[in-house]
Amino acid sequence: MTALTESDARDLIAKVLADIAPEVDLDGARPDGQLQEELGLDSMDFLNLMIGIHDETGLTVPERDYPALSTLDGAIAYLAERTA
Amino acid sequence: MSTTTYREAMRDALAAALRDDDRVFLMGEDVGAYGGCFGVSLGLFEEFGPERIRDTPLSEAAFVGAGIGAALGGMRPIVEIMTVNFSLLALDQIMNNAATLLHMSGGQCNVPIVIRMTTGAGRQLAAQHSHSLEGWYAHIPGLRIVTPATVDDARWMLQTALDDPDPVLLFEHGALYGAEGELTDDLGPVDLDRAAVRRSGTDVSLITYGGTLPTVLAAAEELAGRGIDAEVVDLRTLRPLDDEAILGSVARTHRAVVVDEGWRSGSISAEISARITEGVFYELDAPVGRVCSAEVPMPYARHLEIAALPSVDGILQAVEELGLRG
Amino acid sequence: MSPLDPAHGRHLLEQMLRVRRMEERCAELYTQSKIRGFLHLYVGEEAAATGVIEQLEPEDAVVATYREHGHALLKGTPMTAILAEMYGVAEGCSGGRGGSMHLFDMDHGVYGGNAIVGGGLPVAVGLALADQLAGRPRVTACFFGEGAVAEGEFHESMNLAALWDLPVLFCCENNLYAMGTALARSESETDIAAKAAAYEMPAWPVDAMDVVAVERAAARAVTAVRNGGGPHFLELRTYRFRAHSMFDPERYRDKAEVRTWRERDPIDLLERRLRDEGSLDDAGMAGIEERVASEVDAAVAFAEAGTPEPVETLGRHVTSEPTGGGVR
Amino acid sequence: MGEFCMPSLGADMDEGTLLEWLVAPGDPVRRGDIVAVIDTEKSDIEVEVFEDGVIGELLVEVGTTVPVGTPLARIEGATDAGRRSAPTSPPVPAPQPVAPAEGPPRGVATTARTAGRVLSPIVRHLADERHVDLHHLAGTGPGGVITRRDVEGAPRSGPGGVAAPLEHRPTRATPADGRTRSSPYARRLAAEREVSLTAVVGSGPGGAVLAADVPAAAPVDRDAGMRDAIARAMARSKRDIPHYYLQTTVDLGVALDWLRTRNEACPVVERVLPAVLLLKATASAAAEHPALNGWWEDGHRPSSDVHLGVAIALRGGGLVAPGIDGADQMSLTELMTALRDLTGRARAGRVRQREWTGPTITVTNLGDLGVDAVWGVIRPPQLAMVGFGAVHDEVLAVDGAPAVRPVVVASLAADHRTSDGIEGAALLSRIAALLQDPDALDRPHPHPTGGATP
Repeated sequence: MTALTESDARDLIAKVLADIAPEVDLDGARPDGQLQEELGLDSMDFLNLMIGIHDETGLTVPERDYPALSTLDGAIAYLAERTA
Repeated sequence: MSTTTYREAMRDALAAALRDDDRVFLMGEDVGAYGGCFGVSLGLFEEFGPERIRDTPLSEAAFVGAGIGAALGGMRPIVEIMTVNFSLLALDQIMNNAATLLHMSGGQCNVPIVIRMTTGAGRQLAAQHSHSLEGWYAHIPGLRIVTPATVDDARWMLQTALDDPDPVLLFEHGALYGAEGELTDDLGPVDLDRAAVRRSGTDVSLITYGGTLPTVLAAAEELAGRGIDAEVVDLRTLRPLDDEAILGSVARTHRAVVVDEGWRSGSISAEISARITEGVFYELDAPVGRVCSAEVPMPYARHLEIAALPSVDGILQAVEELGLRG
Repeated sequence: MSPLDPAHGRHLLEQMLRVRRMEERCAELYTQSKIRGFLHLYVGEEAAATGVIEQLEPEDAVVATYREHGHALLKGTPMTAILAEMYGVAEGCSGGRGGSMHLFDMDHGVYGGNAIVGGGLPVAVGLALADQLAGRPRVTACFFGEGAVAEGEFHESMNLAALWDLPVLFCCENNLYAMGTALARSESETDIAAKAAAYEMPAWPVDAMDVVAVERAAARAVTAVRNGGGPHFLELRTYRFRAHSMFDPERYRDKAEVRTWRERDPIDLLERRLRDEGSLDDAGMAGIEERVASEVDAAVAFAEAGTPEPVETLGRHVTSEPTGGGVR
Repeated sequence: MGEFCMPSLGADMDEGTLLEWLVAPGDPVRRGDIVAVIDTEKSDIEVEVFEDGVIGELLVEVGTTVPVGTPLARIEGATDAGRRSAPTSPPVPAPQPVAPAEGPPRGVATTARTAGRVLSPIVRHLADERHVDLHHLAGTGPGGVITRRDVEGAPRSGPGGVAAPLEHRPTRATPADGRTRSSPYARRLAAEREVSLTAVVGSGPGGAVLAADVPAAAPVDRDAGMRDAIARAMARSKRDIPHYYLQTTVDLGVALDWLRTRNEACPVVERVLPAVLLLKATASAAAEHPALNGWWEDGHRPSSDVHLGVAIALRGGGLVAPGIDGADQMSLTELMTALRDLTGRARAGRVRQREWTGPTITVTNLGDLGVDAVWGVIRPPQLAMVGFGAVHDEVLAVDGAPAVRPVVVASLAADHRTSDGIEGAALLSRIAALLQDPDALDRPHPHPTGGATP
């Protein structure tokens, strides 16, 4: 697993989301807002995001960690930390 | 190019035809010594004499019929009827003979006659001298109905009409006689099967003929000032209609307003509107609009006559009703 | 009364019989639905057209009415072409477009049956005007019934022809009834010749049950017209034996009146005279009848064998073909 | 020899556009094969054939819009027997103006049905004015055509038989017959650009769509077209279906604990969402309650199979509710896979015909949006809609002591014509019970459990 900088993590999320919800605008989302609300994602989308991250990085995010990924900032930090 | 009036252009056309062909003669009420009710034939009597510039009694049926007979007998008569309202006295001859003889004789009797008459209002001549009945005549198979609207057409349509082996009714709008315009000196015979686009445009087709052409052109200029680019189609010939030109224009602009000094009901404008819907329905972005004369016998009083006739404002409003705003 | 030239007399008789027998056959064919539309028969009036047209030259013009079968035949249109026209087939003299009321034949100067009462007169005036302008010594004979005298076109045409001295011979076939309206019920002045004379043209009445009288009057008039004498007017007093057209219950006249006129049947009159003058015997008469019958038979056979014009060419003859050709 | 016809894919579908042929002449097909893609106002739909045979002549070109019932292709060698042996074909949710007790298989138009669709302008107008549902009106005219008299004599479908006041006509000029007022040129342009006119707001007189109003490309239009479709379906539902409502609060403590454990033990791709438990429980319960599972098509048509509709919100607005056939028979993993696939395709606008028309009961889950409960509007011709709000913690009395438990409010909207409250209550109770035994729920063929009822 390669280490991700915060910038890499953000790009990864953007890339995965592009497949799940092509219309979402990551730049328009508040970084500290609830990801699901900011981007209009539902639980299926969120699960697909997790799957996408797994596919891209091999990283498995356990369900118990989901709260840490509930904001964009949180998700970026989590990914950077977990891949470090 | 030279500047002349519609009246002079028509007179030049008559003189040229009389000079070029011995079979041509002009007959009608006061065409000779008087010089024509509207002065069109002024001077021709002196040049061509009473046999070829032939004053007739007030017998429209007889002298129109005589023109038909003379045409059958090999001549090329030009018959002048003072106004279209008077032509109704000769309607039997025009309809039952001129238009019909060729067909009911199985193609034997063609009638190469040209019948000229004044049409239209605008001169306070009231209800028996002012109507526009050319659309009526255009109903009749066997006739060609032409409506010169420009100086060039006044000068150059007559020869084509005389060359036609069949009857041609030529309607001269009374308000046009004094109109000045540039005459193309050597234009030569006009193709009477073709309408003319007098102004190209992309937003709406204004389709008209004869006396309302200047009104329509003025309306088109006004529209241009409002950012609406109108195309002006001068039909020139009401029968046969140049479908290709009409439908082609509407197919380009997707909107049409027909301007016709005749009454709306059962009019040539109705016919054109029907052909547009038949031919280019799926090109239409708005219902076909019409600007016609009010359905009253033409009144004498100036303001009422103006109110009864197609106007620039009426055309602008019709265009607006198509949903076109500059 | 001086005797008729026998050969000419027999010729006149045969001409009248051709018209009579043709029309009798037409009536029969009408009942068989072979001929449709209106069919106006000339039976009884044959002497009028026969006498006038006998005096015309081949190049002279005839303008007639819807009761014009005889005029066309006498002017030279073949009986075959006339019958074919009534059958509505392409071989008809008007190509099947005209029918009984509109026989046209330019080759023989037949400018048509005009079915608008009075409508042919201005055209005849115009034909004469063309002749005058072109300097042609042609005569235009214009036939019309006395009903036309009530039309404005009659008066306008009389005036114009007289005003311009046009070479036209007006032949008013006065059979006393405009369809069903007796002359006296439609005209304040029943002397039709007098009306014409008021337009300053020579005009006189003629006993048109007597073909010889008609011929004599026509000879005088045609010669005058041809020689620049201006229009002339013959009031040909005649009678229609049959109904106005095939559908006519004839409520407007007595059978006795018809019987009286039939006693002066123009064909009988001439036949009697020729027999009286020793110019015709039974064999001669039989020979005429036989020739006429075979001509009629041949004409009917010709019409029966005619070919209907294809519907595809319906639009023809609305405008002239060289330039137009289509429906205008 | 048979015909493959433009199917009616919903009560509000009068015509469809053939987008794509997936077969060519000469291809053998079996009943159920997907043979074409049809564009409706809602979605591109893959449509299946109902006969065995060989594809013969293709009768309609791609891009053509044709009325429902129009033959699209011939099928050679199709037998009547083959046509009859289609018992598993779901009943036709499409309108059946002339109500045969046993309708023809879906997609095979009959003359009567086609004729019934020929509606004269006066009939449409009258029906609109009088709120007469033409879909349920038998025509007495030639070939079953609905006549003016039929409409005049028909019961009004408004409340109490009294004509409802005329609805406010929106700017979007779409009369009740679904036809948009537009210029002919605009209509033609819209067809060329594959734009639905119903989606376009007109600037012309009376809101007529003019050429300038027709956008250059299609994408924005489907939403509005769908909005209209939803509007019609929901209005029809509220007009025709006498709803009753029940709710219960379900303890999810056991189920969610079970699920957490399960998901931790498996790869991320095999994780199951809580919603899947709710779907499975609903499907299983519905199988046992045919009064609430099936259709109303000229009478009650209960179904023993469960084709579970799932309301899926689309990005940018709009809602579709395609179904998962046999949801009650699936394991949770299978159901999760099916749900993921269906959601993806629905959002891509590629729903299959059977998924569209098949559902026998639908679940709407607004849990992600945090609402407590949802009161659904039944999707005609179905009989019930089960709704779930957000899973949230509540203090419950557990074994006589207060305890904080995760709960969800389950609600039921049901058609009173086919069921009464007691049956509805039984269904909700059953759902709640099933959710207390997740292991059983995960088994492909769950058996009734005697679980506790909250």
